Amino acid sequence: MGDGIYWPTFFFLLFSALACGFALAVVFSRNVVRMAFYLVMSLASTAGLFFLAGEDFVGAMQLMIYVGGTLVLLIFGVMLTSQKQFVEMKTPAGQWIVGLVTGCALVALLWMAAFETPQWQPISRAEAEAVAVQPTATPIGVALTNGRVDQLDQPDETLRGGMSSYLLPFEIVSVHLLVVLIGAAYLARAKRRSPSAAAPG
Amino acid sequence: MHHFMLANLLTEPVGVAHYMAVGAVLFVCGVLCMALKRNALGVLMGIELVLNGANLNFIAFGSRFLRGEGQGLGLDGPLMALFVIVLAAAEAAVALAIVLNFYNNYDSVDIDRADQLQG
Amino acid sequence: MVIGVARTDFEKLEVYQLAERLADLTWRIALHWDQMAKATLGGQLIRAADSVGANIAEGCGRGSYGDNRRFAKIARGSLYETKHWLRRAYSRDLLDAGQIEQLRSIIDELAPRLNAYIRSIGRAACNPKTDTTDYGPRTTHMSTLVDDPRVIEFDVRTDEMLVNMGPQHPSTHGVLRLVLRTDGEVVSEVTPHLGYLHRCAEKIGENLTPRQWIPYTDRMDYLAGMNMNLGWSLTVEKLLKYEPPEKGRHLRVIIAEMGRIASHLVGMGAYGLDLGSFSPFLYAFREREKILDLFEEVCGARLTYSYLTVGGATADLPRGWLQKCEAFLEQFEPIIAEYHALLTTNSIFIKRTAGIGVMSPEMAINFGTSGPVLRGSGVDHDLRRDGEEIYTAMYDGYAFEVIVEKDGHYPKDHKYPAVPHEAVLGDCWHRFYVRMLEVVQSIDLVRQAIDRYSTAEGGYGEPRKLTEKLPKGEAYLETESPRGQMGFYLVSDGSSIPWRARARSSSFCNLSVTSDLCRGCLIADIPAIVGSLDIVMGEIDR
Amino acid sequence: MAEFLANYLPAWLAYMVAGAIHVGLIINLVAVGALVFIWLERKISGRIQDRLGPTRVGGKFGWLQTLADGLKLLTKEDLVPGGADKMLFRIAPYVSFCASIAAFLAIPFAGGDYPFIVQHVNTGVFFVLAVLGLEVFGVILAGYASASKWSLFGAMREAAQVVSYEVPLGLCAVVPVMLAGSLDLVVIGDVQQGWFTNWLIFHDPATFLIFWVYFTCATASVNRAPFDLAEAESELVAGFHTEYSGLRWSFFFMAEYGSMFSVSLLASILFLGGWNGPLPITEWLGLTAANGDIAWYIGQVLGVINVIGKAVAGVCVMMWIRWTLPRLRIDQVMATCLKYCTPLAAAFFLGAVAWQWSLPGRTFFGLLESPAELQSVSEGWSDATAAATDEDEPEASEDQTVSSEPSRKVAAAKLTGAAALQIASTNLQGGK
Repeated sequence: MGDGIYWPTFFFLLFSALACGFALAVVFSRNVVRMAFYLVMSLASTAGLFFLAGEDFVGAMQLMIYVGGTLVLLIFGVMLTSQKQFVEMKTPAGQWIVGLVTGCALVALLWMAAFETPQWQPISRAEAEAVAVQPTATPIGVALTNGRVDQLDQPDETLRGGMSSYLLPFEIVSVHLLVVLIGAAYLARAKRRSPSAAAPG
Repeated sequence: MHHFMLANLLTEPVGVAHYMAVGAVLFVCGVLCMALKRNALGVLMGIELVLNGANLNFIAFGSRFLRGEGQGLGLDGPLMALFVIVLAAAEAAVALAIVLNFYNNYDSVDIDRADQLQG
Repeated sequence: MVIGVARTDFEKLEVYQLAERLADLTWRIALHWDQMAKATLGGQLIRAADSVGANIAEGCGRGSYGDNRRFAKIARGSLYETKHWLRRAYSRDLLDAGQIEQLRSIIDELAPRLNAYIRSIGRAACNPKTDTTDYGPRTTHMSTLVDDPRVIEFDVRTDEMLVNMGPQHPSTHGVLRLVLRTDGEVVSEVTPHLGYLHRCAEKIGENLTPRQWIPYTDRMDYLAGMNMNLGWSLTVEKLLKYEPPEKGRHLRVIIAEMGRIASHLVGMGAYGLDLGSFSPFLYAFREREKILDLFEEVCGARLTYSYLTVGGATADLPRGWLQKCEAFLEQFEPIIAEYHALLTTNSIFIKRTAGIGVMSPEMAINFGTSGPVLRGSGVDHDLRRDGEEIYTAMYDGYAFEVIVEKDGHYPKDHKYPAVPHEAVLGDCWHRFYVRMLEVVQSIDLVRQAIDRYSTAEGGYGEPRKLTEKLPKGEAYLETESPRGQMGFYLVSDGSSIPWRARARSSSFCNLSVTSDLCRGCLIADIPAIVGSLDIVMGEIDR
Repeated sequence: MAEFLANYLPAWLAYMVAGAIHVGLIINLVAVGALVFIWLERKISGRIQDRLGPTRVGGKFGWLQTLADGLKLLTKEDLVPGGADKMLFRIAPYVSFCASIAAFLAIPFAGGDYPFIVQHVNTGVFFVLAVLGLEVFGVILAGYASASKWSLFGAMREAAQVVSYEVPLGLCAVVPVMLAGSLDLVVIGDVQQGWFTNWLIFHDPATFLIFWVYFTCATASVNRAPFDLAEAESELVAGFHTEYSGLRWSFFFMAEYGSMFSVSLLASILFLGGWNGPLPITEWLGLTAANGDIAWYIGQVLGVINVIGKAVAGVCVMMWIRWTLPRLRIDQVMATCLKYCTPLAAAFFLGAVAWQWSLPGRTFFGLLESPAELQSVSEGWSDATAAATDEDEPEASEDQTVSSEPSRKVAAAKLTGAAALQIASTNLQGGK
C-alpha cells in the first residue's frame, strides 16, 4: 500500500481545484448572480478542504453560516438591486491587465513563500496515518468556555494559564452578532408613507 | 521551489504549504474582485473570498494532519477560523446594508459613483 | 471637504430636466382645452407643474443643505399637487390616452428620483454628478394615479412589479385575469380583466324563443344551472302573467334549494383549495355528486340541466325520488360538522380569512353586491323574502330566516359553530360562514318543500310551447341565485322570439369590489378574497 | 468496506468501488425513497380524501404508478424559458438534489461500534442541518433563473422562510446533543438503547414538548404544507418550479422528498431512539456483537428497519398534515417562526437544562433510574469527573471536564473518539 493513491490528497486536489476554479470564475464572470453562484461553490469546496484537514466542526460551520447565511444575504442583495444594467457591468480592459499582472505576481510571491518554508512541508504518509481521529466539536466547545484541551500538556505553567480559554472573544463575538442583528432589523424596518409635505409652490 | 510541491502528489499527504497555495489563490481572486468589479456586490463577494483564503491558512496551521501532532497552532487555528466565519457573516450583513442604502440614494450599485468623499 | 452648493448648476440635474419636461408638457396639453377648463384646471395645473422645477432650482441656489432640502420638499409637494390636478383632468375626460401615457412616464420617473434627490441632499448636496448618468426609466416605482396611504414604505427600497394573475392561474376560478401591482408581497393595486369566457349568450337570446334559451342560461352560472333556469323561466312567466300550479311551485323550491346546496358546496370546497387545503374540496364534491345523481335522475343531465322551464318543469319528479332526496339530506346534514372542523373553525383557516378583505355594509351596497357577499357584510337582504311578488310567492308559507348577522348574532335555529373573536363583520370568514349556514337552511327548506309537494294536489305545471307568441312588453325579474341577485330582462315585440334578452349577473358586481378589497393586502390574500366572493366567470362574461 | 475489498482488489480500485457502492446506495435510497414516498403520498391523500389513489399500474395497489410517471417525465420535453439564465436554470435542480442527497452522508442507519453509515462524521447533527440548509440555493437559483415572476416570488419566500427556520431547528436539535453530550449522531442514537423509556423524547417534559417544535420547524424547513409557500399552487401557480418540466422538475421533487425523509430520520435519531426499538428485543434475542457476526448483523438490520420505520412514520404524519390543513400566509409563517417556535425552543432548551440539573441520572420524566448498563459504561468517566462537584453548570460535559487540575488530565485522555459514548451516557445521567 506504500505507493498507492493517498486518498486525502486526491480529494485535496479535487476540492482545491474546485475552490480555485470557482474563485477564478467569480473574478471573470460579469453577471452578478452567477458570481454569487460561483462564490457558493467555491465556499462549499473550501468547506470540503476543512473537512479534509480534520476540522469537521469548522467545515460544518462554514457550510451553515458562510454558505447558508451569508450567501442568502448576498443573493437577497443581488435580487433587490438587480436591474438589467447592474447585472452585467464591464470593467475597462486597462484595469483588467493591471489587475491580472499584479494578481499573478502576488500569487507567485505567496506560492514561493509557502513552498520555500521547510516547516510547512508535508509530513510523511506514515506520520499522517498515525494521527488519531479525534472529536472536533468538544475541544472547541471546551476552549470557548473553560480551557484548552490541547494545552493540557503544556509544560510552562504560566503559558498554560494564559491560554486557558476563549471565553472573552466568544462573548465579544456574541455581543457583536447581537448588534448586527439589531442593526439589520433597524435597516429593514417598515415605516408608513408619511403624508406629503405639500406646500404651495 | 522544493521538490514536494508536485512531486509525490497522489501518493503522499499534502502539507500546510499546499493549503496555503490554495488560500493564496482564493485571496488573490478576492483582491482582484475588490479591485476590478464595479458592482458593489461584486466587491462584497471579493471580501468574502479574501476572508475565506485567510481562513484556509488558519485551518491548515491548526490541523494535526498537516503538520503532525503538537506542531501546529492547535485549537487556535479552528477557533480563529470560527471567529472569522462569524464576523464575516456579520460583515456581510453590514456591507449589504451599506450597499442597499447606497442604492436607495443613488439608484446605482456602481461603486465608481460613490465618490462623495473625494475632494 | 464639503462640496460647495452654490457652484453646482441646477440645469444638469436630472430631476430638474424631468420637471422642465413635465411643465412644458402640461402647458402644451392645457393649451388645447376649452375656456372653462383652462380657467379652472389649466391654470392650477400649470402653476403646480411649473413650481416643481422652480423650487428645485431655487433650492439649489440657496446656501445651505437645510434650505435646499426644504425647497426640494416643496417641489415634491408641487409634484403631488400636479398629480392631483392631473387626476381631476383625467376624471373630467380632458386627457387622452397618449397624453396620460406621456405624463405617466415622466411622473413615474420623476417621483422616485425626486425622493432620492431629497434624501441625497446633504450627503450628495446638489452634485449633478450623482444624477447625470441616465439609466433609462426604471421599471415602475409608484402608482401614478393611485397613491394609497396603506402602501408601506420600507427603508430598503424595492421595485414594483406588475404580475398577471390569470387568465391561466389555479385560483382565479376559470379565466379571470387579475393584474397585480406588487411591491414584494404587498399588493398595491388589483385590476380585474374580463371577457375571456364571453360567448354572446345575450345576443343568442335574441334569436331564440325563451324556452330555447334555457340551455344558455345553464351555461351562465354553470354551478347553479337550475337556479339560472328558474330565473329566466320566472321572468318569462312574469311577462306571460302565468302562475304555476302549487305542486310545481314546491317542486321548484326543492330543485332550486338543492341547486343552492350543490353550488355552495363547490364554493366551500374551492375556497379550501384557494387557501391550500385540498381535502375539503373532494369531500364537498363527494356530496355534490350525490346531488348531481339526483338531478340526473330528474332530468338526465348532471351539469346543464334545462329542467325548470317556462310554465313549470320539463317533467315531474320521478317516483321514489323524494325518498332518495330525503335520505341524502339525512346523510348529508351531520357531515357539515366535518366541514366546520376542517375549515370554518380551523385556526389556520381563521388566521387566513378573519379580518381579511373587510367590506363595510355601505361599501357592499354601493358596489351593488348581493347574495352571501352582501349578507356577509351584515346587510339583511334576501330576494327570497324581499324580492318581487312573483318570486317570493314561491316561498310563501315557508319558515326561514335570512342568514345574516343581526344584533351581533346569526339566526339561532340550528347549532352553529361560534364566530371567532378575530372575525370582523364583512371579512372573508363571514362570507364563507354565511354560505355554510345557507346550506343548512336550504336543507330545511327542501324538507319543508318535500312535505308540501307530496301533499299538494294537481299537476306540476305545463311547459309552454316553443312557438308560443309572447305578449308585447317587457319584464325584468331578479331572483336569489346562490351567488346573489340574478336578474333577467326580456323585451318582446309580440313575436315568439324576444326582441331583447339581457342578464344581470351577481358575480359581476361581486367581482367589482376586488380592486378595492385587495389594495394593500398580501399576494396570498388575493385568492382568499377573490375566493370568498365565489364568482363564476361564465356568469360574468355570459 | 474499502478495507474488505482491498483484500481482493488493488487499493485504489477498492476505494473507488467502495465509494461507488456507497454513492449508489445513497442515490438509490433517495430516488427509490422518493418513488415510494410519492406513491405513499398518493395513497395516503387518496385515503384521506375518500378515494382509492392509484390502483392500476403494477397491480392492485398501483405500486408502479410513480415509476410510470417517472418514465413519462423522462420523455417530456426539457423546456428552458426564453428569458432564462440558461446555465443557472439547468444547474439549479442538481444543486437542490445534491444538497438533499449529501445530507444522507452523515446519517447513521444503525449504531454500535461499527455503525451503518456512509461517513462517520463526529459533528453529524450539525453537518446534516448545514447541508440541508444548502437546498435553498437550488430553489433561489431556480426562481431567479426562470425569468418568471411567480418563480421569483417562490424563491424569495423560500429564502426568507428556510433561513429563519434554521434558527429554531438548530435550537431544537441542540437539546438531544446536550443530553447525549455529543454532536455525533451515532452516539446520540446509542445512548437511547434499552427500553423506550430511554428515548430522548421521554427524557423529560421539555424534550417531549421540544420534539413537537422540532417537527413543526422541520416541516417548515422542508417546505411542506402548511408551510409550502415556495410552491403555493393557489397563489404562485407552482412557485419556484413553475417553469420546470420533465426530469429537472422531478429532481426538485426528489430533493423535496429526500429532505423530508432526512429530517424525519434526524427526528427519529435525535428523539425517538433511532435504531433502538421500543423494547430491547435485540438484546433479549442475543443479537449483539458478543454472539458472533451474524447475530450482530441481524441486530443491525433490525435497527435499520427500526430507524427507517420511524422516519417513514414521520413522513406519513407530514403527509397527513399536508392533506388536512390550509396553508399559512408568508407573514404568519414568519411569525410562527420568530414569535412562537424560536422562543418556545429556547424555553424548552432551558427547561431541559433545568430538569437535567435537578434530576440527574434519571430518565422517563425522572420516574426511572437510568439503566445499570449505561451507568457501568460511564463509571470511569464518573470517577474522572468526581472532583468536579463545584460546577456552575453541571449539565454540560465541557464544563465538567476542565474545572480542576486532575480531572483536566483525564479529560484530555478521554476526549478521544471512543470515549464519546461514555461522555454521552454520563451526561445523560447528570454526571454526578
